[in-house]
Amino acid sequence: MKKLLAAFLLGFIGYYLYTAFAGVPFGENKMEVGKDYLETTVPKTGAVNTVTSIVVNYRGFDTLGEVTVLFLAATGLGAILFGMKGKPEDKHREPSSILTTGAKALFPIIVLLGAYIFIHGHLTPGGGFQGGTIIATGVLILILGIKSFHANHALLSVMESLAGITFVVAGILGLAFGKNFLENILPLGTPGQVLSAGIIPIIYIAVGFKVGAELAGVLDTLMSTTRGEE
Amino acid sequence: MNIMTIIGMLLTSLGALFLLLGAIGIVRMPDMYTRMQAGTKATTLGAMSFILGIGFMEPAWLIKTILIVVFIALSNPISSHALARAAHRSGIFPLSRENIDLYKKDNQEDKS
Amino acid sequence: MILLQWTLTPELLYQAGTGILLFLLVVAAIFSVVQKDLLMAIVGTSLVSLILSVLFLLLHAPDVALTEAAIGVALTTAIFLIALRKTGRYEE
Amino acid sequence: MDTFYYILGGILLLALVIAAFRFFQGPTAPDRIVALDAMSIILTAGLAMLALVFHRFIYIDVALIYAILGFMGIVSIARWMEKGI
Repeated sequence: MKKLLAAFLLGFIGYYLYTAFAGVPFGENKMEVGKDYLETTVPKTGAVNTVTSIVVNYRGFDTLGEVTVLFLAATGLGAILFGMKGKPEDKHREPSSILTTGAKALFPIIVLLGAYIFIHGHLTPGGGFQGGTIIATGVLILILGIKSFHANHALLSVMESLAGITFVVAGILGLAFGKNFLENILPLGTPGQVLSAGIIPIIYIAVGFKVGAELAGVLDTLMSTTRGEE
Repeated sequence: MNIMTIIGMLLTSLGALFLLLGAIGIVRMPDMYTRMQAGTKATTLGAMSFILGIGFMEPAWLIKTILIVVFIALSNPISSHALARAAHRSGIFPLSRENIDLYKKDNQEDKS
Repeated sequence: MILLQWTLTPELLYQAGTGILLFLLVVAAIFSVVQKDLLMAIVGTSLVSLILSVLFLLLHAPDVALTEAAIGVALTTAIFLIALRKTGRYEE
Repeated sequence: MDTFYYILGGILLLALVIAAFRFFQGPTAPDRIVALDAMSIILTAGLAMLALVFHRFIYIDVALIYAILGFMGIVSIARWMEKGI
């Protein structure tokens, strides 16, 4: 009876959502703001990928806030789990030699792929967050595949701090040249080239390194809590 | 329609056929290890052939599709191997009449 | 008479394929919610993100599809699995 | 040419649905994971085909990411099952 009532309620809500959204013309070029962005993005910012130019150029301050939120989450997790070890009876099985060899062979390829994604952020889909996540996945395969692997936390925090400083300095330089915070100060170049779109590649490289270092640190901290003393 | 397009259509058709056969094998086989046989080898060959065929149909994409094929050939066997080993270690044994399971002996020596 | 006009047009085939993918998505989500074995629930969420990425690409949103592929395939699965190791496999 | 694309897409969808049967039915955990592995490979091929159908070169990046990251989920689940994580 209860399940029947829930199904009935879901059908009711679904029907009214359908009738509400059936008349909305999705995907048509009728919205004024979207049309304006699509027309003026390439001459104004020099980036071919409109999504990237909106995320980094028009709303760059928002991206800085997102990176800060991720940094706070990683720091809080490290503070809670600091020094926590697994129980000694948690025996760990070693990975097979095929997995170890595969992890060592695939790690450089995955890191190269992540670097490709965030360097070409203004040309192809993707950007700093996606590239950083792919680099963290590369660290994950090392953790899974190599016996008693531990990431170098000092190196990770230095990388993360340098990337964050680069982002903020790129914003302050806009103020120093008499413009707004995070406004473009570099020449735009030809749209479609790698070295174009002004400040976007620099910010995306910084975001990529920062996100990759943070997520790798999170994974290593979490993984060290399930491993017993060896 | 030139020769590259025809080669591409043949390769994609072959790939789709192998993907379909692999999927049928997953449902029809009696045992987990034989299912894995169908579900990893046939689908790996199918996907490699399919994506190479797409590269032949659009010759400007050929380098990137060959890159995808190389990645599939590198990464897919590792996951199949890890899965088979994990299944054996979590206590699932093959259905066989003669009871030949050499990996079991290896595993017991490994444990001690 | 209306039924006779339903020949196999490209739009109809496109919508049928999208409908099959959407149906699989909903079934996988329900599977991962009602499952008592929590490992299987994690596998179900992995399948959900797999199908969702293809649907985003069908809607011409390659940025979102790439994000879903990069995050949903490996990282969330690994983090859920670490949490599952610290708790228990079966739900009471 | 369009007819050829529709036939290919139909075969891929059929394979996906057949593999999904084993995923929802499979008696033990590794059966379902084998089905998930097969479905991820089929969907990688499907993503590459969508890039061909839409004639956009940049869409094939998504298939590239799937080809190299798709196995990581399977490896982590397998390492969990043999008490590796």
